[in-house]
Amino acid sequence: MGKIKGIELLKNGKRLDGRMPLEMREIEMKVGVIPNANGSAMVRFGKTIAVAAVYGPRLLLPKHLQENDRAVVQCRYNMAPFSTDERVKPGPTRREIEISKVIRQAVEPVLFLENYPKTTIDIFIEILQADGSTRVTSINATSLALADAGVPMKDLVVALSGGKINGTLILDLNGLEDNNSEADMPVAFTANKKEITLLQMDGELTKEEIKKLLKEIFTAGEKIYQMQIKALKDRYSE
Amino acid sequence: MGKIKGIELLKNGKRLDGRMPLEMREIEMKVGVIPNANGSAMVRFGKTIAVAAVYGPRLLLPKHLQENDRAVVQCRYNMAPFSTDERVKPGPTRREIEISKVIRQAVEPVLFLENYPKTTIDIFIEILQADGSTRVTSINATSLALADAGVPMKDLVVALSGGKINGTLILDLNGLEDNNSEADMPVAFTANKKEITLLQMDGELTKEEIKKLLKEIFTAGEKIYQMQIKALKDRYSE
Amino acid sequence: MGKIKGIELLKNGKRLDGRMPLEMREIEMKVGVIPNANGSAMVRFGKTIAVAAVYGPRLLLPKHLQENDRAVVQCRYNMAPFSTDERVKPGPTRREIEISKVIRQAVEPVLFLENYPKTTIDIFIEILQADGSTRVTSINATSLALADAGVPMKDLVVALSGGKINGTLILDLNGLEDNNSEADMPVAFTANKKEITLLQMDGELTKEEIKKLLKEIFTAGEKIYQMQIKALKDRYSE
Amino acid sequence: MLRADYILKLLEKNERIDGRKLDEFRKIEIERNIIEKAEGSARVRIGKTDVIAGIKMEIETPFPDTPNEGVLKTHAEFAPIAHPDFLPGPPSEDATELARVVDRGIRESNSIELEKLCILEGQKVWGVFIDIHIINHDGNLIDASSLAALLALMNTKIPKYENDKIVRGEYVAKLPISHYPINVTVSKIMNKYLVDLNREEEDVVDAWLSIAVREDNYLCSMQKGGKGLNIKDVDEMIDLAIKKSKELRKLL
Amino acid sequence: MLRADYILKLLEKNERIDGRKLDEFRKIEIERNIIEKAEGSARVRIGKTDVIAGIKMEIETPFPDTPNEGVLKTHAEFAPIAHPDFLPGPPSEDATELARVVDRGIRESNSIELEKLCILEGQKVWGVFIDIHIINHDGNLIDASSLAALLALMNTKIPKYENDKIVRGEYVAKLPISHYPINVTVSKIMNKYLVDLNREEEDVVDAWLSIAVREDNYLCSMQKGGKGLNIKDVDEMIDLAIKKSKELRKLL
Amino acid sequence: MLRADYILKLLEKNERIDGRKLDEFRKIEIERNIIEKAEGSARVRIGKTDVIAGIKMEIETPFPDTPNEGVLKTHAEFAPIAHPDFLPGPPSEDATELARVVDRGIRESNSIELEKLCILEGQKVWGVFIDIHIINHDGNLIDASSLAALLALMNTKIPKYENDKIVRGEYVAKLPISHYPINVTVSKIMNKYLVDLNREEEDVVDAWLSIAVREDNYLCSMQKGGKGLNIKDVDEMIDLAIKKSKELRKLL
Repeated sequence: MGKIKGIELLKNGKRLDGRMPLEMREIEMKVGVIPNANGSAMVRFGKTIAVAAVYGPRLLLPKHLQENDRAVVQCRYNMAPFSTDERVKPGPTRREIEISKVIRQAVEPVLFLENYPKTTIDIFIEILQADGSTRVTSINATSLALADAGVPMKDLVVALSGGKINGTLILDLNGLEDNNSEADMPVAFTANKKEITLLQMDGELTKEEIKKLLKEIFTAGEKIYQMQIKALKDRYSE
Repeated sequence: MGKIKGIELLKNGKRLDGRMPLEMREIEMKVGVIPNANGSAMVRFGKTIAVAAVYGPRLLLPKHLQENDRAVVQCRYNMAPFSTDERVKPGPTRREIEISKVIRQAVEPVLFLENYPKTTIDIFIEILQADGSTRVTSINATSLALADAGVPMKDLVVALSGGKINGTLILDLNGLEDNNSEADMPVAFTANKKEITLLQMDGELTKEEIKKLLKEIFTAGEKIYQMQIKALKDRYSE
Repeated sequence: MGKIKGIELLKNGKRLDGRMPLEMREIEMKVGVIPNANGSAMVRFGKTIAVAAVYGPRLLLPKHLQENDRAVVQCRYNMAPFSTDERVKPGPTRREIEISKVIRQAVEPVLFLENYPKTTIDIFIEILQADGSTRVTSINATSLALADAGVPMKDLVVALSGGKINGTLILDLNGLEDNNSEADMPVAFTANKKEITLLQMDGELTKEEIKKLLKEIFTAGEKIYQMQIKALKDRYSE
Repeated sequence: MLRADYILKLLEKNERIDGRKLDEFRKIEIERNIIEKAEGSARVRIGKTDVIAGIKMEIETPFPDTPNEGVLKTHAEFAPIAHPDFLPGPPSEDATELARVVDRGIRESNSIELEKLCILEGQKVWGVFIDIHIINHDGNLIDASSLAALLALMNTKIPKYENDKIVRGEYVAKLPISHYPINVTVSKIMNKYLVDLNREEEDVVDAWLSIAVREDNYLCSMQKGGKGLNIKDVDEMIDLAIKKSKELRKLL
Repeated sequence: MLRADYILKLLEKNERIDGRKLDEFRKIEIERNIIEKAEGSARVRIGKTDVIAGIKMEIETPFPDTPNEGVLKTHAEFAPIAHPDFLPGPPSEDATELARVVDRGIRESNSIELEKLCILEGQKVWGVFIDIHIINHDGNLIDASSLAALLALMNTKIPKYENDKIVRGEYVAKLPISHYPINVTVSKIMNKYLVDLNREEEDVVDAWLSIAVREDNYLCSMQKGGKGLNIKDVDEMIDLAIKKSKELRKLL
Repeated sequence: MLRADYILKLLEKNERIDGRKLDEFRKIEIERNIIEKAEGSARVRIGKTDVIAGIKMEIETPFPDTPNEGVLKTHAEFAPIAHPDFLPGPPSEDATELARVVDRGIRESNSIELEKLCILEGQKVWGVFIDIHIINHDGNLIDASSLAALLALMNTKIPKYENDKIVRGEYVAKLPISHYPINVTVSKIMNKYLVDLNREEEDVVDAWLSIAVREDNYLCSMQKGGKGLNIKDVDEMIDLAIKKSKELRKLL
């Protein structure tokens, strides 16, 4: 929640976990981790682990929730009770409700919703461990799970967080940095078209810093995109 | 909640806010305050401010709630979180549920519900500030909002609270009086036919006192009725 | 909740309420105690009092809950707020949800559910006073209420708890014994076919003890069965 | 003929479906102390209406503005056993109203001497929890529940409180009760005034006024339901309520 | 022609249905201190959008990791009076997002000097509750609510706190405010950038970016909605937000 | 032929759809300490069933009647990722039963030495929260979850507690475990006894008995589901459970 007074997040140009400012944590991606789901994926950024499952397109009930000209996307982002230092009490918090919404909006633009009237595409995300940047980790997992589900997609969605510590711009904030940074900016974008589908920011940034950070996120995002491609290939060559 | 020990609510024949026993507070009424609503009104008695909106008659969903031979009236009385000394936590309390019911019953008798089968007439009331007599203030606002909505009405509904302090009968209790009175009696009645549509009482009153108080409420209610008429005229001559 | 340290539940071969190990408390059964219900019964084991009401078979709504080839049994076990030492807060606890499920399963096997497609048979149980063995008391009341409702039944269901204190096997645990026993084993079975329809156990028992206890429960259950028969006869000869 | 029409037809002749006079209650049966685990309890049957009131005494924090007084809380549950229309779930609007009307009758008549229920000023006081449990609903729940609540309070005992714990089953005193409000609900159907409607009669009621009458004939709470009443109605209904309250009070 | 088509048709000519320029706000009306019972309050009308923010000061336990700081809590209610689609019940997804966006603008700009709101370290601090109440919804709730919240905070007074009790109506100080974030939501429709959409325009919006701009032109929070934006969009939208924030700041 | 008929047909010949023997478990895979943020954790896969148990240690108030003992709380969530029929929302009846069965196996076997988890008598004790998270549901959730819970408890460490705060990531001791209950669910289909049903088999089960067996062969909890069982069934099912528990215990 609150910030630790006087914490130095950058020492001798390195972050507390040894990374350089623009270095990402170790990333792991695995597609098809939930046999029951139409599509699924696990993505890990350092200690942050997200699992996403896609069910659908399937008939949406009760009927009055259906849209006659397109599929509805339903998204739930949920923290496992044991995912954080202090146990998370079950039940959606306001933070989780908001994150569910922005994740949904981050992937909707790449879907052909008009192909599936009266249906729902359900995206369920479980954060098994939270150490910062959970929403971008979730979006990467969701992108893979949608692809795994065989839902036609215009593009994959790549996500990465940026931020600022001790006046220095960084990528892929961990939990400690998330809580104590001068700014935190999660971004998602379509891999090829570079359309930004999620953009949030907290903290203090100048316009120039935002532009610079976006540029770094696009650059580093290319690596994430390649990892998504590889994870999907691994799945189909199993 | 509780009463203040030994408080003197009447000094030299005057109430603590300077009023005579049968004097009402300053009353303000304004019709059409919510552009989106089919009808709306704001009514203020002293510091008590109620806003009522009417939506409908409109189709009631889900279907199983519909009545085939008449409209259903749905009413929600709600206190804004900042309306009282201590912040009101969101979510309906038992008090609010009960008040919603008696307000609904206070206005239903003047409506031609049988004209609108399968529909709902929704009455939403927000107490922006609470300083006693909120339910009667709400009923006056509701009467105006219904008229503003163009819902055919047999009569307007006028409401006023009566009570007793230091053995003296009074009208229009403010919050301090409400909490510390010997009795509190909110009343609503149809302006012309003088049918009592809301009658509640808490405290200690003899039968004679009740009769006397009802008489005073009817008398003073005439002024409230004239103000309702004027507020409606002002609305249409805007 | 917790156990009282070093409590002696058995003294000179007798239990604290004076009973012998295999002795049941005073049992009272009365059928038809709720005029509005299709069937009802009150059963008391010592101070434990359960009232069961059966409504149905009646149309189940909303429709999507219906089964096309059989009736659905819905069961709610509820503790009255004043039924225990500490007031029970309203609303179902996880314990009550589980007990509702096992009671339902304890009586379903004797019903001809396939005769009543699209309907529900509702079983509502109120524990008016809880002094141990509430679920078996409830099942006896439910068996009688179902018979009283005229729902065709293959058999009556008899229920009784067994347990162990100070190494001795006992029947019909009271509240103190329930909380401090070495084991607690509620059982329900069909009176004639001797099919076990509820079997739960908590504590420490060897396989041999379980077998012995089941045998004693079957034997003592015969008395309970005769009381059920008598209670039903009393009802019809009223 | 529909049941409702039949009821109205009879009423024209001042007759009721169960043969009672307009101002006559059904048979009232009372059982006291029926729940040993409760600090007080009573069961009231009015005809086929069957209601249990149980009182639990618990330690509570007082309200900030009355740091020396016990607190009273009333809850009513329309247990689904009691009527085919009652469903499991949180209290309905009607159950909420019932609880509040019962509560106000007790509270506004100053029935319980709450100022004698302080344990530690501003910190710990006795909480008196009245729980109304409807067993069978055949009309007139308000009068039955109010009567059950008062009877339960009258046999309530205060448990021993030792080392910050309630010692259940040991008692130090009776709950101090100083006023005895009786609630009488008078109903209007076809311009006639009736008491103690059964469920079928409630379906055709025009309006009702529920009145708590104290032993000194002070009125302590009123609640109106249904359609409009004129001043003469209120007048006559109060008279009838006062009259019937004297009869009911003999049952205490 | 459908209303939506009409809006888009006009937009092609850089015109809006109410005659405004693309970067023009509707008329903004401000009322301060409208709720006497609240410690601070303001009403903001932007066109027909009508929002009240009320501030209540309550005693709270601080978060364990900031034992010396007051706490800020923001809640938004889409009161059903405000729009035919708003229903009673817990906050919707949109209401939750609104509350969180308003909250972040205030929080991340360090607007309130929370470290001055400690009463007893680790035990008691002032809680600042911002409640957003929508009276009429005709679009652009985020900007209207953020502005109302900031104005309400600016007139908030800290009540006297004596003998472990808040003395309502007596005040000891103004709430210390050190930064003044202005939220501007820039929307994109047909590759044009607009501010202050009304409800009808919101129905055809492609994407929007809500930006809190501080008086020193630092950006303190952003929230994107709708479909995708490219980098150039973000760039231009930020520029427009900064420009409009200067205008709006004059209203403080 | 319908899948269910096929399963039954095979069973007549004592065969199962996946080729297993009636008393044979699917392949069991175990991972320990998979959640670094949890004080203990384990993942158990039985065939395609995939379950994670996580343990959080928190400070709690003890129950009044056991002021010196830690408290154990078990919660199970049927995460909607795990099966098309699982929906977001509060725990279903089945999830509630699962949590309670897992809890009873641990609790009634006195597995955790709760009396060693007291920090300050009557005020502060360690709370051990077992959270069962279902990742993929292909039958036999009870055995998989119970095993995961026990394995997670076995690697649980007690954090440092200093200045009224838990210091996460620093540990002072292992959670004291003294008994090792293994839960085995034996199912009856067509008068045959099977273990470890997959989801398709569960659809045709007649009855099942879930039995927690301790290392000393004491039975510590039982839960029956489905239709009736006779005494002989219970006898044989207990025998089979004891036998299989010895096999499973080797995995610890």
